[in-house]
Amino acid sequence: MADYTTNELLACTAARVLEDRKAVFVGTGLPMIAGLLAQRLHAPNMLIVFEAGGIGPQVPVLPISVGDSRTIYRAIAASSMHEVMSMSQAGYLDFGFLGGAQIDMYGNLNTTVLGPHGSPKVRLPGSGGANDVGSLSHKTILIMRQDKRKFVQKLDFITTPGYLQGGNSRYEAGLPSGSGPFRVISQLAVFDFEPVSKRMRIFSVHPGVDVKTVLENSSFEILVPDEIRITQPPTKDELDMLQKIDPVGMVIAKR
Amino acid sequence: MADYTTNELLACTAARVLEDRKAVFVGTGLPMIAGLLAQRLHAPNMLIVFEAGGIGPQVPVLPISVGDSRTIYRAIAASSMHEVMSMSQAGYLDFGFLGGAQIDMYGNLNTTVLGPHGSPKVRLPGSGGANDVGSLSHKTILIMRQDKRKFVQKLDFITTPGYLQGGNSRYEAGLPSGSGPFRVISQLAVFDFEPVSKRMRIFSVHPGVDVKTVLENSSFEILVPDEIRITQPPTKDELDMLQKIDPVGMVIAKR
Amino acid sequence: MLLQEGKGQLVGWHDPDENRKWVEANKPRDMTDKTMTAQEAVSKYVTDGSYLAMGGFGHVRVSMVMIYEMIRRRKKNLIMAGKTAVHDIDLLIGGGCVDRVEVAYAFAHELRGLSPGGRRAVESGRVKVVSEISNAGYQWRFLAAQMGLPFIPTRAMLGTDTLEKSSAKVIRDPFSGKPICLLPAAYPDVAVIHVPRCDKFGNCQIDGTMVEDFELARAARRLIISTEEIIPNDEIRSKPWLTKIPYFNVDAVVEQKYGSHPCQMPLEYFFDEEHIGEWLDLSKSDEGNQKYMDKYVYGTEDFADYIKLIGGEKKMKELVDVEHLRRPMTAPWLKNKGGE
Amino acid sequence: MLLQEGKGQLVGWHDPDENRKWVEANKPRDMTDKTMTAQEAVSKYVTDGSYLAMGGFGHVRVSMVMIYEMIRRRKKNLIMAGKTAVHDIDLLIGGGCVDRVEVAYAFAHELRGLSPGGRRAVESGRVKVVSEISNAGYQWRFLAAQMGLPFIPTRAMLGTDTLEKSSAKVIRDPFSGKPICLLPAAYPDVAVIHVPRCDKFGNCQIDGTMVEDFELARAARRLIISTEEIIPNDEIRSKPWLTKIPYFNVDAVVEQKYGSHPCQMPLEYFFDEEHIGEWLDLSKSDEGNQKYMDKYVYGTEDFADYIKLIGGEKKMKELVDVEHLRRPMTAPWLKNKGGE
Repeated sequence: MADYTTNELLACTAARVLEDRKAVFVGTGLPMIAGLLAQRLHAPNMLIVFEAGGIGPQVPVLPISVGDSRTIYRAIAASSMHEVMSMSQAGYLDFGFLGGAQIDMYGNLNTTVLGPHGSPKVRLPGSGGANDVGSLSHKTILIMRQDKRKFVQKLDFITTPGYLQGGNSRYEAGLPSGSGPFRVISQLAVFDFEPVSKRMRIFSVHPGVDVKTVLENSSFEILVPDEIRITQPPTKDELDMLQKIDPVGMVIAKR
Repeated sequence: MADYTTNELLACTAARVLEDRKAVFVGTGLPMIAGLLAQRLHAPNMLIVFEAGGIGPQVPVLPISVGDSRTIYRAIAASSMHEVMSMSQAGYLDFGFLGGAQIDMYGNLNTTVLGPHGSPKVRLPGSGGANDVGSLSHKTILIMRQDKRKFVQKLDFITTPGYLQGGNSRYEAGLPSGSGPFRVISQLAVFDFEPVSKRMRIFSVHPGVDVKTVLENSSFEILVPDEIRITQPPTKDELDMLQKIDPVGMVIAKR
Repeated sequence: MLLQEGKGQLVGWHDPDENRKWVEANKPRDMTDKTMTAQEAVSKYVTDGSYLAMGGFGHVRVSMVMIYEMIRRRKKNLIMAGKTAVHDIDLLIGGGCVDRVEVAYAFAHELRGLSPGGRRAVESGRVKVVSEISNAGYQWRFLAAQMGLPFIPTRAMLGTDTLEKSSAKVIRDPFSGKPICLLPAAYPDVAVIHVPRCDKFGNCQIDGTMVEDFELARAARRLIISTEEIIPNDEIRSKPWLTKIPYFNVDAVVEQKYGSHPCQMPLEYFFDEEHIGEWLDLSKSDEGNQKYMDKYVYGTEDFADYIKLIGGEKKMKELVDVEHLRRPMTAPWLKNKGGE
Repeated sequence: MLLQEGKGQLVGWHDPDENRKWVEANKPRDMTDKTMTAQEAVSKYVTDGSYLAMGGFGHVRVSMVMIYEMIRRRKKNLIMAGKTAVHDIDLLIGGGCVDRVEVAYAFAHELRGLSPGGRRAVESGRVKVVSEISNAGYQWRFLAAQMGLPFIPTRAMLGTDTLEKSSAKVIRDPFSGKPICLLPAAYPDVAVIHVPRCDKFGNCQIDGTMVEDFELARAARRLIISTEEIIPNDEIRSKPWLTKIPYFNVDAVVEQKYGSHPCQMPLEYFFDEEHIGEWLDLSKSDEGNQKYMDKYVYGTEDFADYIKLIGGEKKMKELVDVEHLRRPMTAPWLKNKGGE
């Protein structure tokens, strides 16, 4: 067994997708941790933005909520949802994080309901800011636990747009040009999207995982590239920093 | 001759149209003075709002500009044009003041250009906030010097809507229901608008002015009611207060 | 030009002309003392069947004093704006006050997990989700109302079931030729916003983020402000650029120190995670729910009484210390976290 | 559904997707020191032919330091946003920098009377008015741009020649069935906003009214901030809710004390009515205009030099006193007022 937990792997893998001198819209939990990790390692000049209005804070401890006062601690601005959502719609936000109960091969997400909308089997929280992040960020990073019930042929409800029906359908629906899911990160692999069909494709498999396992844990067909990369495992520096970022173990287990 | 100037008469007459416990959108000059006069005499709880964002100030001296810091002196809010114009569009502003180079029988105003728009004889300032005040206030008060060149059959340019082509045309154009010019105040008379045709009609003539003079000083036909009221002349209290409001004589001559 | 129409219920929309008339007739232009008790504010401005929106965000700067009072006064059939409605809607559902919701975000507690009570109510059909929307979409509905417009455009929501179950419409934008989503204005019948300080007329200052309260305050027909503290009007007038909500949007001012407990009041006191944990635990069953209500809501006369019950000044002092980083946070739900 | 289309020139509009790409490629996300001289800011960000918008309102909080510098650097063929453009546009026209204007309000000086220079330029055809709009309409064009939208609706302007000569369109609102005006977004190529204080990265605090600068700062492609004072970043971070413009909207920071003279800097110094009066007088003729430019613009090396020329610290101290009501205002134009 590798010497790291799944949450640690997800956090480190997500952090590495983020780039310095870019802006990222984060939620609480793993996205927040990935953002902080990136900022403290390879992306010191990355701007972190929260949907309730916190912009560029120097968070002293991990926030519980995206509206929590920790998100404006020594921030450069404590603004409003109107301001940050407008920024996003206007193209200022490069990366956004998403997750969900179900995902399909085009990266569409369901966080609204399992079963029929009018008589739900399981009622989930709804879009929240997810549809906005998925619609308006330049690139979204989707963090998903992967299994056949979550990687589905057809969502019970399209809460948040990925590439919709694939091809050019996202743009044709009126969503911003060039935007959409960039990476999907599961406990098994990292995925990207084939440029023309916009179908999900393996980008790299995690250390110790084989392609077959990745494919078996999905109800839709995942594309396989000619060459299979292996995800870099978390480094000791990354793991140490994660402990500093989440010392009480809100998301990352205490070592 | 009456013992008051035209500006004093206009200011007092305009002030009396204003009601207590209502909100008024004012520009600098006569509107500001009329607003302050009303507030200090019969309308102590009237709210004064400026287009640059000043709301409810206790002005220490007469502002020169509607964006001047005197308009936020001990104000209840120093906001923005977006905020006050939104208030107006949403129906919070009862009265607004307007003036212009030309007016027609439906209370439409021109402050943009004399002569053709592409090759103007006289270029005027344009709408400024006038179109907004004229479109969005519940009731507008128009202060105009009256003569045949200003009271015209056809405006060179409709900058600000009055009742447009009369009748129901203002509402049909999409402008707010029930809004529009309430009174026109000239140096000769006060006018209102006949409810169905929306044509300008004498409301009262000023002391010492006869109806014939009022009608002669207009290029369009003004309606005459059966009974002619006489405008109440300024009182000593009003004239004294005007001196206090404008002690340096920006608008009101020093006595 | 009309490309699509959402099938969700159109909640809280009014023709702009109709709303202008309402504002003209009903909103105060003169500054009068609006201070009253929570009970008075509820009986005056919260009617059964009202469309209600709460200020703040999730568990942050929420007017819990008014939430408890609405439950205590057994308000019924409220339609709730599920705009990051979390603890507020959870309790209102638990108290039997809300039976319909327009959902942007509800039935969950962010990091703390899903809401047992809210989910049970929706899954059993006791509470109906009448329409869906996104967070940005909801606050822009309030912006449209603030601006007195019938709608505001957005480029979000397009192509999704969120739009299909919303009350938005899609047209072809006459400038770009591309499809664009039009969000209908939302005018809540009543909104409740908790602020750190205001004067007795309702002029409010708010430090920290505004979330969507700037727009909501101006969109709501009736606005109840609860405040940690009432300050003199002179303080408002000395720095008028700090006024975030002016008096003429406000109908009632309720002074209540710690009025957001167990939620966070930014820069003042932290979440009471133990209390929130107790609720999350109890609300797993109808019996537990009843127990919570009996103890903390019906069992207390008012919010001051409730604050005594949860530990009084001593407890609040601890939460003040956590907020100011003088003491670490503790949370029962932390035990279940951190692993996979 | 399209009921009417304004015939005015569509100034500064971009397809939202095109502008997103521009923002993605060109706006800074990282905090870097952006301080530079006025001369550097002009040469870096003001290109001949640019669409320019100035912050402030009329003669209030206008970046005169940048106006003088643009004239000194003989910028040409600018299209100006005539959004309560008063002293700024008057001088830019006088300096031969502006040849086209979209007019909400221009060519006049509020209470002080009409602008001799601006009017002469338009009436002679030297400067063209390419479109008309209202004040609210102009700032909402900036709101649309801030929001990354192609348009924003308004209920103003309908039925008038202002709309007919604007770039707005009228559609039938699919919610109310009534006609509504759609204002196209406006993205100035460059905007210049004067503020009381900011840090070297461009995080700005502004006391007093925002006028339309909140939206304009976020709408502009390039934003030059001139500031009375540069403050440490720590001061920004200690009260982040006071930040009115964040650094990532800002491209250049120019520190210039008294940088708004002869205009008013609210809460700091008053209008220099004598200087404004001198300009109004001289600008009655082309010769007078040239005399003003030679003396105050071309005859001074930079703004510090200009401030010396207009009376230096002594003069500014007087204007500070007038602003703080310690001294009455005086104005040459007052002589002609007050009668009929």
